[in-house]
Amino acid sequence: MNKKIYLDHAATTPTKKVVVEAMLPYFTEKFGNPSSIYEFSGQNKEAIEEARELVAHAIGANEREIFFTSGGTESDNWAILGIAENYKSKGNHIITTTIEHHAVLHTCEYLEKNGYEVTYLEVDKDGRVNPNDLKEAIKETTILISIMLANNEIGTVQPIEELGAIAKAAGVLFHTDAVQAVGHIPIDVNAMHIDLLSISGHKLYGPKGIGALYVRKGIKLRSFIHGGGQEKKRRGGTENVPAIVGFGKAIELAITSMEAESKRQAELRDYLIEQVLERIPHCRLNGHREYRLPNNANFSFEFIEGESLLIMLDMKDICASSGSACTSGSLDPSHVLLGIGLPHEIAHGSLRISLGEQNTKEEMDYLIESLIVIVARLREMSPLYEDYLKKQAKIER
Amino acid sequence: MNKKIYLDHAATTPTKKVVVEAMLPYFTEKFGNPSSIYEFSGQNKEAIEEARELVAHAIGANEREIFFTSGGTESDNWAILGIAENYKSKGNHIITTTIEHHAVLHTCEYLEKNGYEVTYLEVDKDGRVNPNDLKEAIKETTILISIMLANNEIGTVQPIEELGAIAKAAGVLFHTDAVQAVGHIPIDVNAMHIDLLSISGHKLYGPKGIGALYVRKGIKLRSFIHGGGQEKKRRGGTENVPAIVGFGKAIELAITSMEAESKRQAELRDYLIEQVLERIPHCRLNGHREYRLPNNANFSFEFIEGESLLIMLDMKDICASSGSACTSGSLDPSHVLLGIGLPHEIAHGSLRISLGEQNTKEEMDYLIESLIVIVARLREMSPLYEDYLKKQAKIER
Amino acid sequence: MYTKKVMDHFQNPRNMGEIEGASGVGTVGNAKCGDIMRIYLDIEDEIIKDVKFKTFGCGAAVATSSMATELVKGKTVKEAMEVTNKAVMEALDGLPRAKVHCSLLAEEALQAALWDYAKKNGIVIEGLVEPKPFEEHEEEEEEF
Ligand SMILES: Cc1ncc(COP(=O)(O)O)c(C=O)c1O
Ligand SMILES: Cc1ncc(COP(=O)(O)O)c(C=O)c1O
Ligand code: FES
Ligand code: FES
Repeated sequence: MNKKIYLDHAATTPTKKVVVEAMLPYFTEKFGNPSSIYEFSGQNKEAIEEARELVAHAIGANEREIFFTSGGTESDNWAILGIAENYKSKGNHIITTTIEHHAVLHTCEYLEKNGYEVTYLEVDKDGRVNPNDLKEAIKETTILISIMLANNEIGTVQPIEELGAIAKAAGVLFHTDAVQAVGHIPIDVNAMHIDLLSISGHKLYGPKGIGALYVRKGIKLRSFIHGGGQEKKRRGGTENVPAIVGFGKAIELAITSMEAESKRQAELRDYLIEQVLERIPHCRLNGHREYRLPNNANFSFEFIEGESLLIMLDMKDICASSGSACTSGSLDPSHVLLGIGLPHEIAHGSLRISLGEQNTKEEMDYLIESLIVIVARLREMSPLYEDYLKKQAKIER
Repeated sequence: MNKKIYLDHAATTPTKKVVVEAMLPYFTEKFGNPSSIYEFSGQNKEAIEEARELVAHAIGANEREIFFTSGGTESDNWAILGIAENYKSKGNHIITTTIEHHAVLHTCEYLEKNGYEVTYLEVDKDGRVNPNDLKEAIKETTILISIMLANNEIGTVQPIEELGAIAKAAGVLFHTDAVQAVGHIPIDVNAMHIDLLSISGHKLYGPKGIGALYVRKGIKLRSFIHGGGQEKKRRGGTENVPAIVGFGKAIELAITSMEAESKRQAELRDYLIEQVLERIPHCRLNGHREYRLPNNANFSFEFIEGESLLIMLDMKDICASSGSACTSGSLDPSHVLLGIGLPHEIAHGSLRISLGEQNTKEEMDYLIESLIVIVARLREMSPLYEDYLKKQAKIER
Repeated sequence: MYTKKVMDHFQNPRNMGEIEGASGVGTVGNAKCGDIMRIYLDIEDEIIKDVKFKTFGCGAAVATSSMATELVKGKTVKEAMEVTNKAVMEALDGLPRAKVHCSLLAEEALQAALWDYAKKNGIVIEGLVEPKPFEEHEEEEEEF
């Protein structure tokens, strides 16, 4: 194999060729500022509105409920900080979970420093929120619940409809970070009782630096980025026309192929999971076996460390990711893996494989064979494995 | 003429072909997330750092002082909201001007609603801040001064070095919105005593949706968009690699050609101003005659209204802009034109011409001839002009 | 991210393994932050005849342990005392800033092995201080 095997689609996806082609005219020819009055720019305004419809359609929303942002992170920040401020007179309590993306967690931590109270719901060993926990956490002062639709590390999908219904019954606004879910699993903001929803372009074969926030009609939400009158005065800044057009195109394609593609990827995923669990000892699958993104597999290999594993895979031209502390540059391994109760040293040896449209069964086989060799090699080098073997030997004696 | 004559470069510029070409590989091939560990993404990290150096170089900063954002608007928001919060214990007073971009003004208004006090310095009839006014406005509680380097409507360039020196002497942080200035006039953050500076990519032939904030070393500035550890943990969100690369390339080209290009454009501008003032009666130039951007000309034509003027120009394939209330969708004409003391009815009949690298002398001639005809035509239709003529006739009788 | 030398030592670690009945063994680190390093020394007449290592950690941790063993092999105990993390990093043409702590581990593991050797033989090595006791892997698990 001398071609890269990219298995890190949860980190980012390539922008599809057709998407780039759709964007290109808006850089050099139809480059006008959509706020301008001349006809030359009018077409850009239309292009934006077309993209808005495509985004709305993907989640069962109305296009007037879609606001473009610079990405998933901005969408999360806007939703949480905006609601926190707009509904301050109602209360200062926010509920989220321990396994959210940092875009949500760090925003909540910022709010905690500014007079808000945040409850971080724990999840079960598979990464799911217990709806009863949510019910019990809601107080008089609760103004917002923010629970991600699907987790970016372990792929666990939440019982979002049930959680949304609880929020609705309690009269509390419900935000969901759907960055990893859109284009992979069906979403309907009405059926799921979602009031605010974050999307990102580059996770669904669109460009980076573009995203959207869905805001249910009637919800007060202050501007997060103040400026010109763009996005119905809710988000200042010259519209990123090429990226918006590309985002629209990408989400349209993702929705069109979703059913077939997620089935295909889920089959590859299941094959991978089965083979790895069967052929590599001292290994576990993280995340829910069933309620999981079709393209996600996350393993922990005991006695080995994630960064080393990634580098060895990289040497075999395989791109993947890990929740190891050594990768993150912080001392603690992934908060998600700790959140599902893994001990530190097991969380260290984690590997996330996230599949994409180009991946094949052959690549899975190559990955599996490579993993078997690499894991064995790293265990040979591991003092932890040595200790384990010695202990085993003692027990057997 | 059947080609568009684009004279609205202050609104946005086309992305240069070479810039798009520099970006392209980062969409489809080198698409990796720069935070990933595999070597495939390492090149993207390098590409970002190269672009950062180019941006730093353009304003005499160190690359470690440059943070990428989603555009000029975000940079302005971040600088002002961030400093306001970080230096709250020092005071709650901010000084700016009446003619700032809405990205600054609306951010200041937001702060006013949240316990801050903002002084809006008036400008003289040419749009310049009087340094003495700044000196007098500084109080014990002043924590930030934000004055734009060059105005987007009337092109007036501020005595920024002098203003910066005053801020420095008073120990107050100094932010400048340099979105319209970078790549057009020389900037040196040290010589000009600038602590924070906003830049936008799409105003200098780079892509939309990308910008930067310069933050002088040592200045505390909280994250504005909370998330992953990107941009030294100061700006969350997956890096917009193609846009960053394009921004770097564009700013490099802009700086390289700045001296020659600004001379060339200033000549065209001067020719245009001279011809228009000479050949069209009841017309004035807005902004300072000398301290002005090389590519900006802003006229007011008495008795006519800006939107009508723009539409007529559009019919002649000329793209320009106006500070008319009819264009802005609000009832008041441009705050900048009112800020330099124009009466409403004069501000209404304003026209902004902002030149670019592709514009030629022939285009200026075509514009001048078109303007003569259109202005005359609109005046024919104007009851204000009729009144004026009648009044004149009375006086002459 | 890593230099060529680091990658070389990661891909082809020198002296990886264990020594049965070693003169000195040192294990340092803590499973909680992910770094565990063990160095085995075989010392005869104050000369390090053989050295082996095992490491649970990142690329930098593996490479620094490999390099550290190379730097001390065949050297006297006194010379081995001069193999600091700085020396190891220099020999690897540098490490990313976030990975400097991994090289400290190599220095500590080596000194822990030397301490073990000194203790077993009732000798004193000038400049050597007692390493922090290593928290056993099992205890970590119980704690959880
Ligand atoms: C002076 C000034 N500041 C800020 C901005 C906002 O920049 P952006 O459109 O990149 O958000 C603009 C342009 O719209 C501008 O002219
Ligand atoms: C669940 C989740 N939320 C938010 C984000 C942030 O999205 P973006 O990189 O577009 O800012 C990501 C990806 O990084 C994600 O996986
Ligand atoms: S006259 Fe119609 S908007 Fe001004
Ligand atoms: S061993 Fe964890 S960062 Fe090096």
